[in-house]
Amino acid sequence: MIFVFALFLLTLLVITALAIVHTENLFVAVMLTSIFSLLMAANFFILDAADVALTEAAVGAGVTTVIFLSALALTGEREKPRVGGRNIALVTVGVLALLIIYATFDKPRLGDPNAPVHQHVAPWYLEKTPEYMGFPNVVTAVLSSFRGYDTLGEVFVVFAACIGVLFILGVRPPRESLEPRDESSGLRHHLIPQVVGRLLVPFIVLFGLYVQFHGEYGPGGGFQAGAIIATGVILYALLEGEAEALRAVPRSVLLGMVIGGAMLFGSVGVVCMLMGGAFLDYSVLAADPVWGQQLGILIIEAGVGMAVCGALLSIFHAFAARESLS
Amino acid sequence: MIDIGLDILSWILLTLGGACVLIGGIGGLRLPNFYTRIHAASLTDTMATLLIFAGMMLQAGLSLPTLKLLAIMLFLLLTGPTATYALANAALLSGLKPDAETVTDNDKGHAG
Amino acid sequence: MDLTAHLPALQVVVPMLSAPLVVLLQPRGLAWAGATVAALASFAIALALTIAVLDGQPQVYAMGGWPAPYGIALGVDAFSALVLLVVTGAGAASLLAARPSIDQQIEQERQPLFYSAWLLGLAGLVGIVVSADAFNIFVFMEISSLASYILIAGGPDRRALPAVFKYLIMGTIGATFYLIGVGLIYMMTGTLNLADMEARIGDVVDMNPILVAAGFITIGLALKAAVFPLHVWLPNAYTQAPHMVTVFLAACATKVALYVLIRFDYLVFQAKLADHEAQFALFALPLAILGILVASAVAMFEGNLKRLLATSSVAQIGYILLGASFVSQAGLSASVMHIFNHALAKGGLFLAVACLAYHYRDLRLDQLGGAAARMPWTCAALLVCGFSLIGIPGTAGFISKWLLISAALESGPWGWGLVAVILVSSLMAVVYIWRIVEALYFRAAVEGDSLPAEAPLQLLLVTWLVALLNIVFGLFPGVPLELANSTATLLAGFAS
Amino acid sequence: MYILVSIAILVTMVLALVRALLGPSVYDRVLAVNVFGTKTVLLLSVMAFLNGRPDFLDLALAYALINMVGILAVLVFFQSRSSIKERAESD
Amino acid sequence: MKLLELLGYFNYWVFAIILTVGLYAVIRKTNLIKKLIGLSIFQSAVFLMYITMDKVEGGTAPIIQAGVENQIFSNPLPQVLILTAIVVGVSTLALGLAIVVRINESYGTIEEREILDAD
Repeated sequence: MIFVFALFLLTLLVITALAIVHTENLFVAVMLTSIFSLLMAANFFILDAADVALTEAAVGAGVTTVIFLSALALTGEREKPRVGGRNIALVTVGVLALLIIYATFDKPRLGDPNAPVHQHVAPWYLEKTPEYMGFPNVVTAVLSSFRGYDTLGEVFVVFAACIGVLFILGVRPPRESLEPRDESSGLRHHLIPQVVGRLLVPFIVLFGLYVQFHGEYGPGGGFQAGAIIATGVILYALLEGEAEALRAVPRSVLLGMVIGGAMLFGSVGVVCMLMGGAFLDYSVLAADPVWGQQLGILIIEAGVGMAVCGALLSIFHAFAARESLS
Repeated sequence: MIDIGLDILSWILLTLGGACVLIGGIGGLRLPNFYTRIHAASLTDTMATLLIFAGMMLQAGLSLPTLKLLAIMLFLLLTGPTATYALANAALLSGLKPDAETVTDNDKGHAG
Repeated sequence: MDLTAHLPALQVVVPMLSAPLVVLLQPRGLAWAGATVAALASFAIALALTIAVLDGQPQVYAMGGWPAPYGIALGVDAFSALVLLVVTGAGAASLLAARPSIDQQIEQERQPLFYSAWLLGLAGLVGIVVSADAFNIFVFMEISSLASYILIAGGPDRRALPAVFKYLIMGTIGATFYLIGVGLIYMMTGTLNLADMEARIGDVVDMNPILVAAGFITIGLALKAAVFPLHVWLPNAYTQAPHMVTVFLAACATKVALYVLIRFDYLVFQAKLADHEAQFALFALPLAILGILVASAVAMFEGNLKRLLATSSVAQIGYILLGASFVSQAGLSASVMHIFNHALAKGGLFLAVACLAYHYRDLRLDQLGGAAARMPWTCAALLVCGFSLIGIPGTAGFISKWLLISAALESGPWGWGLVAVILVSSLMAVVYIWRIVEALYFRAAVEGDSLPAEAPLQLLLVTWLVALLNIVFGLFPGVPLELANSTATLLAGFAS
Repeated sequence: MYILVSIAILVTMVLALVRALLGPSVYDRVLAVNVFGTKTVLLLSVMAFLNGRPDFLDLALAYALINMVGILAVLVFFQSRSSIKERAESD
Repeated sequence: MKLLELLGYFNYWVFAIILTVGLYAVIRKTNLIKKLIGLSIFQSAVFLMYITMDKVEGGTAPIIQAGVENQIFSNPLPQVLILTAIVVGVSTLALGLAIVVRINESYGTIEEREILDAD
């Protein structure tokens, strides 16, 4: 039955994607993108990827929409139609589609338990995680220990995006004549959203912390937590205005969080090396290797959370600051 | 005996909730303009949510999931109407008239 | 703790972890110093690794202490050692020389972010080279790509922005294609480790997904490597980037993508896929020839010095691909040699361009008149590197051209035709280098003053260092040649 | 039972999607997105029960908390638009 | 049975369609923000492909439940990879939007053609 739902949701996904490409109003496209992300998350959930669905939820519902809207506010939302050149694009894309559909016919069927992916590396993870890590979430175990080096790389991708946005938007806008807007007041004049939103902010942050520290037992972990907490602070900024949010969490603190988070992760690896293990081999951190793994994972997840939260907020503020200048 | 009673009750709640969702959805599509459609949306946001979550809580019994369900329900009941209120407010301020028959992206408001 | 055992990990970790610290170095010049020290350290590590490899000890490292297919493995063999030398050498040399030029082009308060991005780019490229895990390569590819977008966006002209946007779009498409290919292979083999993939792919050879995966990976990496006709992002991006960034990226960025391409094709596909050699040759050979001829022809008519050299890079990538497409030991070793030698020649040329840019802001050939009189040392260095690019005996470029020609002759009945292509394109190179020389030496100065006014010593010294290396490796190509030959044995051994 | 409810929710999602595609005003679309969001929360909760893993309600909780942020961002977007427009008119 | 087998590939077809729709937008649309939206659709398609292959019939999410024996779990590895890939996607998007904002400031437009005409 649930597969039928999946078919249904996938069809909706295709329709939404077509509509996004079709519409000429960029604002509408962004709204549809958030529907696209919701559908994607529901599909991930049906396909047993709870952690991925949570990530998509944390990123797609809040952060992506907000950043898109900030960019739209700076650039304008009408797309100009274009004539000609359609055929080349259609042909390229059509060939690609046929190629992929050609590839599907030898693929293992959805859910086939004999597929190579379920035979080779994955069973080892499922079998060894309780033994080596002592906690039930295999995704967290793979993410932070077995393939921890990938996650380190991921943190540095986020770090690169953060310094990139700061660097690129760090230029003074060309027209200096425009004075900063009087004070971006956020939604201070809307009483009801104000009250409800204020109520919500602490809960979002609390839930973020829960996701951070519960990641070894349920879906969640540093990245999702960082994104959720960042969303909470963004909500605060929307309600109280940009300036107020920066007073609560200044830019330097955000940058410090990004650098600190990345360095925390990296230095755990270096400490492992100094204590005689390989890079990121947390087993050496404590006398009992299982405890060592758990300690290491706790610290690096905290680093990931800090870095992601700081980076997303820095990016948000960099866009918002532009907005109040132009 | 109580179990069966609870089951039946939760089924009734779930069915009613499903019906509310559906009615709200149809209303959202069929009603003539934005301000009337908000009514349909708020039906699914509040009544349906309440009924479905109540039904599920009865199924789950006293446990951590029930607590989570309660939390989700509370947050939905808080945020749903707030969002529709904020939206109606924005629409009104931007000059979308409640009596207007149909307004498109291109005619009015900020979209133009 | 035995430091030498950790070298493959340190190679990546040193520049990567220095990047966040560099952001903190706000006072004037400190960020540059920090970044340079980190880059030099990683060059030293690369040297140590090369020595170990030359001793016949390929390095393998298990990240996190987990055994190979389950954890992520790093590996350094002859091929990676050579590319590591190129990447870290380019990074260290360009950073050493960078300060005066960057001070001109980037505002003081943005410099720490800029140097941090530079280190990230270096770490990303190095991470790709040492990694032995298909997905890990993707992650580090993205680090290096994001960093290079940032670096190019630092360009002084507004035209840098559309150029970098185009690069971002095409680079992301390339990386995503690669990801699709890796996903398809993973679907059929259940593993991400390259060596393990190679061992297991035999069971599923010639199934549709593997064939399509080979296509996706090849095209994705070709996009990243700017193989003709997927090179459209390259000339603009390199022209508009800050001058020192162009030095760094032109010397190594596309070559790392080619490195992955060659590795994947030879180690994973050719070993097991029936007819893959023929398919690869059929795909790569025409593109390589077209790329060499078309890009050289375009370069002959280019009016902007930087753009001319950037376009010539596309042709040089064609040479590297040409060697690889022979699927022979000689072809491979020519190809690998050319990775090394082209990095030397192009790096030196762009360094000289950075010197010239000191007095000739907008590097149009028709405005460079009299430059030889004003900047004699710079122009001499440019000349030396230009000779190396053409392939004049006594310079590094000659070695790889020679190897390439002899490999072409070996490659079969078409050999003479290929030799003709190489010779024609070398003549074209003579033409475009001659246009530069003419502009520098034989054209009268546009404006009045022609007093000697050299570029800052820091920049000039590094430029000459690289120019001399072009000659040194032209006369004594021992070490790179040995690495190239053992690479060829390694890769061709799998291919046969 | 859960299946019936899920079907009702899915149908409503389709209807909301149709509304989002048809418009006609931007507010209709935003409203539809909001309805779509709350319906996704409902669907995810019901699915968690249907799958027999009620511990995955975290996901629905995350959406319930975060969904409003997007809508409020839209509101701020409109507000800043109109203030820019006003300033442009007063200049 | 035949139909069910074909439906087993449905996810991959949807992946193919969404991928091509996204790529079409990237190639054909001239508005830079629309290109980025297309790019994010394009990347999402790949996420769908990876997540599709992690599913096992009768399986459940790979979080081991205490006291439940003989459970079948879906594959955790693609999920880990996609977690990383989602982060990479968001990072690229943010950087791209920052560049678009700067382009708009220096050219006054985000239409590719007008930018080409301006130089």
